[in-house]
Formats: sequence, C-alpha cells, structure tokens
Amino acid sequence: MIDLLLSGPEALTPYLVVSAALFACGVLACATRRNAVGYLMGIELMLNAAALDFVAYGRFRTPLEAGQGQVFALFVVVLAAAEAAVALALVYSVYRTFHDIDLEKTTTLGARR
Amino acid sequence: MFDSLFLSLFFVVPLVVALFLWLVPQGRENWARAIALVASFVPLGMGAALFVLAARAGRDAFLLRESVPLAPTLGISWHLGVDGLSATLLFLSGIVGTVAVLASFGIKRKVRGYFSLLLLLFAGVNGVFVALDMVLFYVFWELMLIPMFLLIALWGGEQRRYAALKFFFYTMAGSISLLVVMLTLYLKVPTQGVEVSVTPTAALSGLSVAHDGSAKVWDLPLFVKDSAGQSHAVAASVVVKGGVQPFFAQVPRDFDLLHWRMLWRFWTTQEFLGLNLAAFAFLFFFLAFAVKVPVFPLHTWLPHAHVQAPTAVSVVLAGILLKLGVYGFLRIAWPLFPTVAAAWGGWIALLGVVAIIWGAVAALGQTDLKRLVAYSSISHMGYCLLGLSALTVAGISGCMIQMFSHGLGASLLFLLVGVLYDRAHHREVEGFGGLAATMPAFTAVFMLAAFSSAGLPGLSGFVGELSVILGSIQSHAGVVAGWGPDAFRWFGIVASTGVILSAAYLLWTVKRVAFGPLRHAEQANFRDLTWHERFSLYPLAILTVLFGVWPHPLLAALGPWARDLSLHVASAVGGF
Amino acid sequence: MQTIANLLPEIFLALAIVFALFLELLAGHRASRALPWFGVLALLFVAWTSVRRAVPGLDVAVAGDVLRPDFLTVAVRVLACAAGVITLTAATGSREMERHGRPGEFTILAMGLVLGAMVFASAANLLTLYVGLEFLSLTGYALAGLRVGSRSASEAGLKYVLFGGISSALMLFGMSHLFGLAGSLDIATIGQKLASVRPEPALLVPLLLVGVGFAYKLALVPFHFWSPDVYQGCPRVSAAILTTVPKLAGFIGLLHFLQLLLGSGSLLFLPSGTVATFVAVLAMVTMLVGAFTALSQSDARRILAFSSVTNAGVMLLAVGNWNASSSMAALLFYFTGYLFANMGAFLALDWICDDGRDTSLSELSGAWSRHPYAVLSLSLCVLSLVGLPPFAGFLGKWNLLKSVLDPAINQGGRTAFLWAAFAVVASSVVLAFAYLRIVRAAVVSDEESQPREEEADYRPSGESPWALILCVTLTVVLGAGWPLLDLFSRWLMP
Amino acid sequence: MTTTLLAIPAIPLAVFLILFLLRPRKGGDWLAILGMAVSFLLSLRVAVPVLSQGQILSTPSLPWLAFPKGLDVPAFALSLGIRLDPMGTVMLLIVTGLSLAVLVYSTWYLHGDRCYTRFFGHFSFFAFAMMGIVLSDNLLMTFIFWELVGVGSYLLIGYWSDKPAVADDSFYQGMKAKYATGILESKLSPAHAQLKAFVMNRVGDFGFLAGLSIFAWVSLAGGIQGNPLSWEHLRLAVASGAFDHVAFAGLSGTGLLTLAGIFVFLGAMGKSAQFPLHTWLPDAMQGPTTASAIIHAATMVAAGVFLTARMLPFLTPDALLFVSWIGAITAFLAATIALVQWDFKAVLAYSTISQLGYMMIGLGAGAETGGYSAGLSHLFTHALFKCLLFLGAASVIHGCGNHQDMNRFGGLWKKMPWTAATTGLATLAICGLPFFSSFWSKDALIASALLAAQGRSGHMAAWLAWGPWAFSVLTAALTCFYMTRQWSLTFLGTARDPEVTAHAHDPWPRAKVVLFVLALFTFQFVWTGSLNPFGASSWLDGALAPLFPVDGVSEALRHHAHLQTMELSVLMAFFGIGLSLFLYRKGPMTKSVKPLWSLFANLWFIDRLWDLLWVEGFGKRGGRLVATADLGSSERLTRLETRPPLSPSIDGVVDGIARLAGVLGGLLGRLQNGRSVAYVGYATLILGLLALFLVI
Repeated sequence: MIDLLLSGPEALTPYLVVSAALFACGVLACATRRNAVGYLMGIELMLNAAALDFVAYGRFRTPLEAGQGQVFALFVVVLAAAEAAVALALVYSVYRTFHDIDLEKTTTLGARR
Repeated sequence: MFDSLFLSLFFVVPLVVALFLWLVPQGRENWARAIALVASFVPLGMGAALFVLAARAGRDAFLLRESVPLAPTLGISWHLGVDGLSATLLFLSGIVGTVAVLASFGIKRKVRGYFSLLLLLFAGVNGVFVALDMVLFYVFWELMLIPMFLLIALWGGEQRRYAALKFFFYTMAGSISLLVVMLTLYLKVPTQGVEVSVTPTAALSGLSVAHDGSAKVWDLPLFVKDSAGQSHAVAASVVVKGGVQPFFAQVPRDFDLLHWRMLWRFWTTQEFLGLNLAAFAFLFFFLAFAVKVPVFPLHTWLPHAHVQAPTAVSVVLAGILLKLGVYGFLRIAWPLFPTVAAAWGGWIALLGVVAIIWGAVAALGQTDLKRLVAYSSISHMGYCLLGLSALTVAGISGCMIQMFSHGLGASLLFLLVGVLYDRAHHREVEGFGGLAATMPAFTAVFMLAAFSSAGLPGLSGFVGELSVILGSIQSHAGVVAGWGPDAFRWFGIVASTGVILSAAYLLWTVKRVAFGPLRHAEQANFRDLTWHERFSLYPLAILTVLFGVWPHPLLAALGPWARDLSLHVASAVGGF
Repeated sequence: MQTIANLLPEIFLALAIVFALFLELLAGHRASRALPWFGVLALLFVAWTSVRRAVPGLDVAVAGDVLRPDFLTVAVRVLACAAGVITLTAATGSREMERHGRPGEFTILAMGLVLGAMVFASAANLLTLYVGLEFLSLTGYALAGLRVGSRSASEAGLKYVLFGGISSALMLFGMSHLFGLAGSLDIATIGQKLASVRPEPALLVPLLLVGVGFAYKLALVPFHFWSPDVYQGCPRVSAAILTTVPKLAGFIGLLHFLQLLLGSGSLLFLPSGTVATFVAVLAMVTMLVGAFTALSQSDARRILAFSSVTNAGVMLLAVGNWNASSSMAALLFYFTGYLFANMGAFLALDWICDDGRDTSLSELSGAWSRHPYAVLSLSLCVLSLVGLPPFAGFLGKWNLLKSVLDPAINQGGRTAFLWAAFAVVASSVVLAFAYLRIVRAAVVSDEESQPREEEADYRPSGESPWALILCVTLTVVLGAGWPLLDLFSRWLMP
Repeated sequence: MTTTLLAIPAIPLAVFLILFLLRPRKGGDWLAILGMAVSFLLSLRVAVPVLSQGQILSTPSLPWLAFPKGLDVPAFALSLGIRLDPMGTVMLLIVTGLSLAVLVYSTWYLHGDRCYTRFFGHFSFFAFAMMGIVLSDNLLMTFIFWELVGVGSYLLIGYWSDKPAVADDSFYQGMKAKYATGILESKLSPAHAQLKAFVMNRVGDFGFLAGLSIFAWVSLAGGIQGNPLSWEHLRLAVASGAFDHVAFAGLSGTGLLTLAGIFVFLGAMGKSAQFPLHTWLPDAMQGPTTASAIIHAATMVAAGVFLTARMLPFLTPDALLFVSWIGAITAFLAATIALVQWDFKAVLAYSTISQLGYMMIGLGAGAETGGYSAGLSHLFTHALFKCLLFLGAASVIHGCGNHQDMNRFGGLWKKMPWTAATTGLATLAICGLPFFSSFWSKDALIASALLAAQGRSGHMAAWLAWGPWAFSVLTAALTCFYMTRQWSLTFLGTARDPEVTAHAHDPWPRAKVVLFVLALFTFQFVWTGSLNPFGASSWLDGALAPLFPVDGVSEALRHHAHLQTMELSVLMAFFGIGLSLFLYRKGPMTKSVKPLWSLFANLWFIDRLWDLLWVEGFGKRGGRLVATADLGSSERLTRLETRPPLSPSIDGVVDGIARLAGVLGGLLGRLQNGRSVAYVGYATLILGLLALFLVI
C-alpha cells in the first residue's frame, strides 16, 4: 500500500510522512497520558493528522476545483473544536466532583477490584 | 372455522382469565379462587368430551383439525388438531389442572398472582397439546417456562431459588435446542416444495378424498409417476390398499408438523454440518424433550423442583409437565425420524430401563417424602421410554397409558404428601408413624395411590406397565437397532423387576407413615382429610380405580394411534 | 426538488432544534420545563412526515449523492423519533431528571441525537458519515454527562468522550486514506476503485480503521469497554436513549456502507463471503464475550449494558448478509423489539430507583413490594430481551436466525453463520442467567423494603409512566406480531 | 349358568364394597356370612354338573385391554372370562366353604375386637380375589387376581397394624434369654409382616409377570388370534410348536418353554412360600389366627400349587424336576424348623410350608404318574385339616389369653375337650395314619414321586429324580414328630403355667359346630368314599381324570409303588409319633443336640440372609448409595441456596458446568476494571494486532 500511496507526484510524500508522524504522536500521547487534558491533546493530534491527509490528498489526488479534501478538512477542524468543547466541559465537571483529572484516580464505576 | 375456534378455547380461556385475575380487587382473594376454579372447569369439560369421542371413534384420524394461515410468508399457520393422543392428554391436564386449583385453595400469599400464573401454565400446556404447527408448539412450550419458574421461585420452599433456577436452565437449554432444530428443518425444505414419497401408513392418518375421488393427504394431492415421469392423481381406494408405491406430494415450505412428518424420508437424504440431517434433528429433539421427561442423566432438576414447589405445583409438574416430553417424542421425534428412532432404539430403551431401576433404588434411599415421590416419577417415566422405543403396538400404547395413569397416581401421591405437610410442616418419613388410626380416610387413599403406583392390577398403574413389558418382550426393535433380537426381551424382563422395587419403596413408605404404633404423640390429634382435600383426592382415586378395572377406553383412544406409529416406523425401516 | 422533499424530516428536525435552542435561551426555567413536550410534538411531526414520504420506490432518489434515503432510512427515522418521544416523555416524569437534570438541554440534545442518527444512517459519503458520527457522539457525550454534580455521570461522560474521540480519530484517519486511494468521498465510487486496484492485504487497514468507528458506535468487542461504565454512570433516562438510537444508526449506517462499498460483490481480492465470515466471527465473539461478562456483573444497568453488547452481536449477523432483504427486515424487526424492551427496562429501573438508590442488584431487592408494576414491566422487558415467547424479543430472534440461517443452509460456504447461530442460542442461555439475577433480585426476594429515609420528601414518581407503558405494550404486542411481521416482509419483498 | 358363575365372586365383592364404603356400625359380620353362604350354595349348584358329568362351564370372555374392532392389529387382545373345570370346582367349593366356616368361627374369635367389622370386609375381598384365581380362564386374569389376593392377605395380616413388634414385648425378651438363640427372631410387627409378605410375593410375581409376557409373546408369534393367554390358546400354541419358531437367550422350543415355565413357577414359589421365598409366611402369622386359617393355611398359599397344576401341561420334564426339587427342599427345611419352634402358630406355619412343599413334589412328579391328582388331593385334604388346626389354635390362643408359647401350655384337654379332640384328629390326619385323609393323599404323593424317579431312570441325571422321593419319605417322619410334639405339649401332661391356662375354655357352640364339621373331613372315607384305607381310588381322581388321563404308567407298577410307599410311610409315621411322645413325655425337654438345634432354631439362617442382602444391603445401603450418587450428600442438599459444595454426583456435575461459566464470566469481568486508559489500551492493542496481521 505504501508504494501505492507514495506513487504519483513526489510532493505528496512529505505531507504523508508528517501526518503519519502526527498520528503516531497522538497515539503515543493517548497511550501514555494519565491526564485527561493531555489525552484530549493526543486525540486532537490524530484529528489534525487526518485533516492534513485530506488536504494533501485533495491537492494531489483530485482535481483542485473539486476541493473535496479541503472541505473535509474544514469540517474536521470545526467538529474537532466542538468535540474539544464538550470534552473540556466534561473534564471540568469531573474536576468539580473529583477535584482531580487524573484518569486513574477519577474512576468509581467498573468491576470491583 | 369452528374447529380452530373451539380448540383455541383450550388455551384462550385460561389465558384470558389469567389476565383478568389481576383485576380482582385486593382482599377479594376468594373471588380469584372461584374464578380460577371455574376457568379450569372449561378445559376439563372440553377435554373429557373429546376423550369420550376419541374412545368411541377408535380411529387414528383427527377428531378436530384446522389450519388457518397466520403468516404465509413465514410458513406459520394457526394449525390446531386433536386426535386420540391429544384428547387423552387434554383430558388428563383438565383433571390435574382442576385438582391443582382445588389443592391451591390453601395458598395465602399473593393469591391473585398465584392463580393467574397457574392458569397461564395450563394455557401453555393445553396449547402444546393442540398445536400442530411447530412455531405454535414452540411458543406454547416456552409459555410454560416462566409461570413454572415463578411458581416455584415465589411460592416454593426454603431452597426455592436454587430449584427454580435449575428448572429454568434445564428447560431453557432444551427449548433452545428445539429452536435450532426447528429452524434448520424449516430451512431445509426447498421453497418451491419438495417431492416426497408417502408411505401408506403415514398417509393413513391424513388421507382424505377429493371430490373427484383422488387421494389427498393433509390437503395435499397425492400422485404417482409413470415410467415417463408423468404424474397422475391417485384414487383414495388405491392408497388405502397401500397398492402402488411410491406416492408423491408437493410439500410446501412451512412449519406444519404434519407436512414434516410426510417428509420423513427426505430428512434422511439431507446433510447438515456433516451429519445426517435426520440424525441431527432427532438428537436435538430428543435432548429438548428428554429434559422434560426427564430421561435418566438429565433428571436431577426434578427432585429439587418437586421438593421446593408448593403442593399444587408439584401436582401439575408430575401430572402434566412430565408428560410433555413424551408427548414431544410421540408427536414429533418418532414420526418425523422413524429410521433414526429405530436405529437408536437400543440406547433409548437402555436409558429407560436404567431410569426405572435407578429411580426406584434412589427412591428407596430417600427420607424426604416429596423427593421419594419425585424419584418414583423418574422410575415410572422410564417405562414410557422403554415402551416407546420397543415400537410395538403394545409398547407404544403402554407408553401412553402409563403417561395417563402416572398422571393420576403421581398427582395423588403429591397431594397426599401435601396433606401431611399441611399438618406436620415437614416431609421427613421418619417424622411420621401410625397415622392409620388418626387419619383412616387419608390412609385409605394413600394405600390406594401407593398400590396404583406399585402397579397393582385393578388400579390404573398396572395397565401401562403391563403393556409396556408385554410390548417390550414382543419387540423386534432390537434387530433394527443392531442389538440383536434378545435385547428388548431382556429389557422387558429387567423392567419387570420394577414391580418388586416399586412395591418395596412405596409400601415401605406407607408402613413407616401410616402403620405401626403412633410414633409422635402430637400427631394423635391430626385431623383427617378436610372437605377440599377430599374434593381433590377422591376424583383422582375414583379415576385410578375406574381406569384400572376398565382400561378399555384408554386403549380405544390411544391404541389406533400407537398402531399408526408402529406401522409407520415399521414400514420406514422396511418392516421388523 | 425531489431531493429536498426526501430530506424534509431532517430539515424539519434541524429547524426544530434551532427553535428549541432559542426557546431555551430566551424563555427561562418555566419554558425549559415545557420544552420536552415541544420536543415530543416536533419528533412526532417528523415521524409523520417521514412515514408520509415512505412510499415504495422512494429509495431511488439520491440527495446530491451525500445522503441516500431508502426504506431503511425511513425505518430509522421513525424508530429514532419513537425512541426520542419515549425518552422525552419519560424525562418529564423522571424524578432524577427533575432534581438533577436540565429538561431543556436534555430535550435539545436528545433531538440532536435523533438528527445525528438520521444523517449517519443514510450517509452515502464519507463526509456525511463522519458528520453524522460526530453529531451522534457529541450529543451522546453531553447526554451521558448531563447530571449536575454527579460523580458517576461526569465520569461516564468523560469515558465516553475519550473512547469516542479515539475511535472517531481512527475512523477519520482511515477515511483520509480511503479518500487518498480512491480520490473520491463517495462510498460507492470508493468501492469500485478498490475493486479495480491491485490487490494487497495492507489496503484493508484503512477499511479496518473505518470499521473501528462503527464498532465503537455498536459497542462491538473489543470496542465495547466504554458501554457498561457509561450506561451505569449516566442518567438512567439518557441511558435509555443512548443504548438504542446510536446503535440503530450504527447498524443501518454499516449496512448502507457495506452495500455501497461491496455493491460490486467483491472487496479487493476478497470474495464477499470472506467479509461475511469475518463479520460472523466478530459477531460470535461479541455475543459470547458480552453474555459471559454479564454473568459476573452486580449492577442491573451493567447487566443490561452487556446484554446490549450481546444483542449487537446478534444483529451484526443480520448485517453479515447485507443485501438480502429478508435479513434487513429481520434486523429492523429485531431492533424494534430490542429498542422497546431495552428502553422499557431502563425506564422501569428509573422508576424503581427514584428514591435515590442505585441500580445494583442488592439495592433492587424487595423492589416488588414498592413498585410492583414497575418491576412487572421490568421483568417483561427483560424476558423479551432473553428472547422468550410471547414477547417481541423472541419473534425478532426467531426471525433473525431464520434469515441468517437461510443462506447458510441453502447456499454453501457460509458455515460460519451456522456456528454463529449456535453461539446465538448459547449466549442467550447464558444471558438469561444474568437477566434472571435481576428478576430474582427484584421479584423473588421477600423482604418488604421501604423507601430510603434520607429521601424525606419521597414522592413516588412516574406521574407519566406512559413511556414505560408504551414500551411494555409494544414489547408484548409485537411479540404476537406474526401477521405484522408477515406484512412487513411482504412489503420488503422485491 | 353365566349369571350364577358371575354371581359367585360378585357377591363377596359387593359385600366388601358395602362394608368399605358405608362402614355400617354393626351387622357387617352377618352380611358377610350371608353373602358367603349364598356363593357357597351357588358353587354347590354349579359343582354338580361339573363333577358329575365332568362338563366345563364358561362365560364368554369380555375384552379388558383389547383393540377396538375393525383395526387389523397383530397386537394383544387381553380379556377376562370365567372357566370352571373339575379341579377349579373342588377348589371353589373349598374356598367358599372354608370361608363360610371361618367367618362363622370369627364371629366368636374376634368378638368385641376394635375393628371387628373391617375384618369381615377385608375377608370378603380376599374371598372374591381367591375365587377370581380359581375361576379365571386365562393366565393374565390369574395374575390380576393373584395380586389382589396378595392385597387381601396384606390387609388381613395388617389387621392389627398399629400393634408394636412382638419382639419388643418383655415376655418374649425373657423367652429369648431362656431358650436357644434366634427362636423368636422373626417376630415382626404386623405392619412389618404385611410389608414383608407383599414384597416377598412381589419377588415371585416379577417372575410370573415375565413368564406371562414370554408366553404372550410366543403365542402371538405363533399366530394365535384373540386372547393369547387363555388356557386353550396356550395349549394350542404349545401344541402347534410356536415355541420352536422363536428363540430367546439362545433357547428355543423345549428350552424356552422350560424357561417360561420356571418364570411363572417363581410366582407360585412366592405365593406358596417355597424355598427360598418362604420367609414371609411365618411372619404372616401376625394376622388374626382365623385369617391365617383361611389365607395362610387353606387357600391363598395353595394358590401357588393350584397355578402350578394349571400350568402343568406347559411344564417340561426339566421344569417339573425343578418344581419337585424346590418342593422337596421346602418340605424338608420347613419340617426341620418346625421341630424346634415353641410358638404354637409358628409350628403350624412351618408345617404348612412343609405340606405345600409336598404338593409341589407331587405336581413335580408329573401327570402320568398320578402326581397331578395326588398333589391336588393333598391340597384339598390339607386345606381342611390345616384349617381345622388353625381354628383349634385360635381357640387355644384365645383361651390362653393370647399366649402362644407351648412351654406355658399343657394339660389343656381337660379344659377344652372339643378343641383337643378335633385338633387331635387333624394331627392324626396330617401324620397320615390309616383311615385319615392324608394317609391317602400323601401316600399317593410319595408313590408318584417314586414312580417319577423310576420313570426317569435312563434320562440324564436320573439320580436327581430320587431326591424328592427321599426327602418326602424323611419329611413324613419329621411331620409326625413335630405335630405330635405340638399336640402333646399343649393338651397332654399337666398345666405348666397355671395363670396362662387358668381360664382356658372351649369356644361358643357355633364355633364348636364349625370345628366338628371340619373334623369330619379328616377321615379318609369322606374323600375316597370307602372305609377301606387301601387302594380304593377317590371320587376326586375320577373327577380330575378327564384333565390328565393317568396312563403313562402301568397299573401294576403303580399298585406296587403304592404298597411300598404305604409300608414305608406308616413305619415313618409310627416312628415319628413314638419318638416325640417319648421325648416330650414330661414337658419340654431341656437338653438337645446343640448345633442342629441352633441351625433349625435360626431357620437355617435364611431369614438372616434375606435381611442382610435384601433389606439392609440392597434396600437401605444401596438406596442411600444411589441417592448420594444422584444428588450428592445430604449435607450438600442443605446448602443448595448458598453455593452448594461440588460433589461427585450427577447433580454435582451439572452444577460444576454452571460454575465454569461463572468463572469464565469472572475472568472477563476483570477486564472491565473501569480504567479508561486500559480500555483504550486493550482496544487499540487488538486493533493493532489485526492490522499487523493484515499487513504481513
């Protein structure tokens, strides 16, 4: 698949590499962060990686006037913002009830341990 | 239209009344009792009428039968029918049901709920007995599960939860396998209908004559193929003679049990998951029904359920519910898969014999009266299995008669245990002794019931066991099953040792409970049977004597059916 | 114009939401009390419009290629609206809601959820798919967290958001590469492209990532972990809608996705049979894991959560043969039964626990003596979920198994579905055990228990148990609905 | 005629029903007597044509368990019907007559007893059932009434069912200490005795049932239409060689017939208390003595012999040998046990067993040796004198305040001359002295045994056939010994225990009449019709002849055998009587041959063995074992609600499976630990693995 993606205008390649890197960072962040906000940051990174992909593909893989990729990227940005808003609200309410936003400490539900 | 409406009453009446009972105002429990009693009279009356009709007709045709399409695209039809077998069992369930309601008058807690659940249970039972469509059958089959579970779990003894759960899961597992196999069979029937060869015996019970004199089986025209492959209609007379073979019919794809029975040869030609479809389906049906019977290794839920259930529920359980398993064998497993039934007959009969002996010996070892009676039930249902797998007319009718008489006998015994429990509030055999002096009427009925269960001639218990043993010793099923000609003769002889064991444990119990000097002083003032105990006990006792002295009606109603099945299987396996 | 006509329901709903927002903002507290009723009216109207539009032959009309409303979509619209109506009605009666919740916001969010479901279910384009997903998710997060000052609610919301965020991100990443591969956002086009390119296993990875999005919405194993915590933690009324509407959207969305993607019959080098097998295996795992895990749970809502995992697995089987109309009918009917039974169960729990106790089994004991009717309806719904006749659950399961087994038995090569069918029955036995623990706790235990003392001003709630009554009635009525189902399948038969 | 035949059993049944259902305060006794008298007269009426012209009366048999008409079923058509032939007639007369006598006697014996009327009801039921056996025209009907007779005996043994076990009685404890061990081992409570009687009978009946089924099978296979079990059809089946065309357990033809015959004979062994099933009879003495007189002496126990006689045509030589050996062993065993009994009734009980053994010997000798008629004749004569003996016993026991221990009797002849005289006559009769009934019948028996032995020489294992004869001769002496011992200890000498015998007295006149009438039948001429004790053949032989013409053996040979036997047995009789009179001339002797004594006194340990294997071993231990293997220990059963312990039982296995599911659920539940990080970890891990799998 890699070669399939990297085939075509070589200008596309760096974008893909960057976005892949971003995505990896995001996954890592989610995997390592115990802090809710850090976690959300990771998600944002992944979203942005995807958005970057869309733009790049939109530029190099489709006729420019179609602009599907770019539009999609805009949607991503907007929705990411909305999601972040809701998420932060919830983080805040967790903070109000637990006085903490450490994911390990803010859990009461789940099987008895 | 009349037939299906009339037959629907069997379960509609209890169902409606069961719902209606919730409306009975708080504190008017007696209304609930009365209503339930009246409601239980309806199926009893209808069942008795049908039984009389069946006994007088003495043929293996359906007395009433009608199929109203319910969901054609799904192959479901409102197909109800009553023949000798169903009529007898409906009669039994009517009797036992009424008796159970009478015996429940002592219930004090949550009366309305109790009776409505009881009626719900009857609705399910009667529905199973009249349903000829597999889906209806299954729905009614499942309908019994929850009421029974709640009746045990809510009104039961101190360990009711365990018992109820055990009952639930055995039954659930059984019905689940029922679900699987029924869907499989249905889907195996090609949509555009399949050509099947109809053995005359299979046709015998469904043969009707179209206006042009041609033969129809269950409303499907019969035809034969000539050498050129052209099909021609057959005259009914030819079929009766069993002349030209084979007959063909276009069987539509639906859940109709009678159609499925015509497909018995088709099943054997199919494969499923690398198994022969007939074998697979028979196995699953057998498991599903064996749980209810209960067949030997699957029986352990029964003692728990009986011990924990309130008296009336035990009565229903032993009196009717156990019969449903055997009914399933008779109505579905054996007719649909005669070849498999014959081929596995040896093992099944062995299970029956083991159950007879095991149950009886286990009963010898019990100290709890109810558990003792439960094991006697297991032992007695063993006879049903043996007679059924013997595949002789005597054996099969013996199996059915045994069902009926065990229904009466076991109900009697459980009621009697209940009588004791009401007075002493325990069921330990050793906790009684010498009640004969204080409770003569009780003792008389107790002895009657014990003797009947012990297979005393002149009481109904004997008839079934006798013809099962006769049938098993006459049977050639051993040859087909590959167990040699002697197998079933030995089974018969071993089974007849049951008369020793049953006499031993039952009369020993009678002795310990009723005879000898009074063992517990406080029992000197036990009162003899109360009026509603008498009302529930005496009818059963009378019927026990009646059908013991004069079993002919039973055979008249059931014999033809047995003959049909026997011939069906015989011709399927190419004769014994 | 036809296009617009086909989207009328969505449009109406969107307008209604906006209007409700304004109401919420402008008119104060009193209005927000009335808002649920407004929502009910709006949803009823939307349902009515969509039914009115649902004439056979409608499904050819394509709305600018991004939405593809067909009869399934109509069904989704109606069912989603029904779920919304039920939830909102319940919300007006729920004591938890009136003490800790915010009826107005609840209404708006619920309507948003319904709208999201409509969009997601009829999406024919990656963009709409994603938008719909986010719509569903965002409203869902909010609904989950919508209980002021409650630890469990906010924790539930947070867990939901974290899990949802990850999965939607994964899905999006997958989408981006699909877009890159096919150079188009239209799912059908992507399908054709993928069928044409040189086969290579790695090409499946983006698809897998997109699948994650669905898996998370449907709470399929291994993406089910969030569901028990969320359902247990969030307000009970929210749970009622969260367990149903997103799943509905998810299933129909997935169905459409597969239909469009595999319209050409094969995916890359894979024959559609292989995909089906994969689905069957996934379904099997989901069912069994859900059922067995339910055994060890000690909270009614967690048990229900795992049961919904199991049920999702069962329904996934129907998705497994996506272009058989019979299995679509089966899926819809099953879901209808599941929807009412499940909502009924949660609403009944809401009613039983309205004196501030939680839904752990120990707390449920003796509920019979306090709320006999609520417990009765709880039991009925639960029995329907077990799949016992004469309830809707049984009919649904029966019909679904039939439609799944039919191709498996009559066309070869789908043995996986046979085993999956066995898994269905096995899991329903196991699940029945878990359910019985609820019934046992609520019904069988004798001890007469009184409402909590600390709830001094205890006043039995359910001035409007109509939602519950509706659910139970439908559960029972649909159970006897053979002719109905017959009609249904006749209607769907091409 | 049909109505008459039907009326004979119907009347006692009606009496029973009336007494059972209506429970009249008084007058029940006379109702029963009246009913019995009527059926006695009716039986006399039907007896005339049968015995004089030797014609056979029968009623059309009505279907009992038969298929409706019009169904061509090769199945079974079981029916009930009456068939009266000479031997049945004589038996019928004896049953009705003796029942009448005993009923009359009981009005005195049970006078004022608590449940006086019930006795007459149950008695009528018993009589009805007994007549059923006698009148039945097929094997199944015989079986049916066979069981009902068992019930009748069950009811009558348990007449005083609330009495405690006699063994608990302090008096008997004392006796036990005083005399040899085990003498009173088997003094069960009536309740226990009735149970034991019925179950032991069932052991035999199991064989009866199986044999019956085999016969039914074969005769159906032989193409018999109608009732396969009626006597004619059975004869037909055997004659037509139906047995040669079927096989079972490697047997066919004669072998199979033997097997079936022995199976049926098992039933007879049960009812007629043949070794090893005899142990129930002595315990059955717990019932009222008058009931014992009719049931356990005269009629019911004879039913086994009657059945064997009925089955005689179907019994092969081998089966007959088996029969006669069983009879011989029983006769000898019981006689030896009777030697050492101190209980008045026990002696009679064992003598009954021994005499029944005699009859079996006779039947075993086969028809052509005259054994058939001899066996039956002995059955009839024995019925009367044994009934008389029991009634005498009743009088003695009643007189001695319900004491039965002969040690405490003595010198009673002064106090109860009637009883002493009649009992004495009966004793002489049983001893088989000339001019007394048994002299004729028993000698005919022994003679036929001798003839059979001679006739069999040449067969394989011919020597086996001599055993029964030898035993029968030996037992003759023993019989005389213990009967004389009993009579002399009771009536001769001086009162050894005054307070027991103080108030002894003869019964009421009506009872005396009964004793007197019965005493008449102890004389031979009543039976043979001639005063000459030798030779003259009885009218009975004539009556029974048509069934089995006695032609197998030449007249000379038979005469010779009879003479030999007479000399021998008279010798034996005098020896036995003399010895016992000598030994017991002054009361019970104190020293004895210890080992033999204790062997006999312990009933050859047969009862003990049954108890050990059957009651304790199988019944109690086995029962408990199986119960545990099924549901687990009783301890488990008490803890069902709270995690019952897993036990190695069927039920335990089921629980184990459920437990496994629970464990699996627990493990999966662990994953659900509430840590969102972990959740995401699991999910992405699995996803990653899947993706990896796809890429590579």
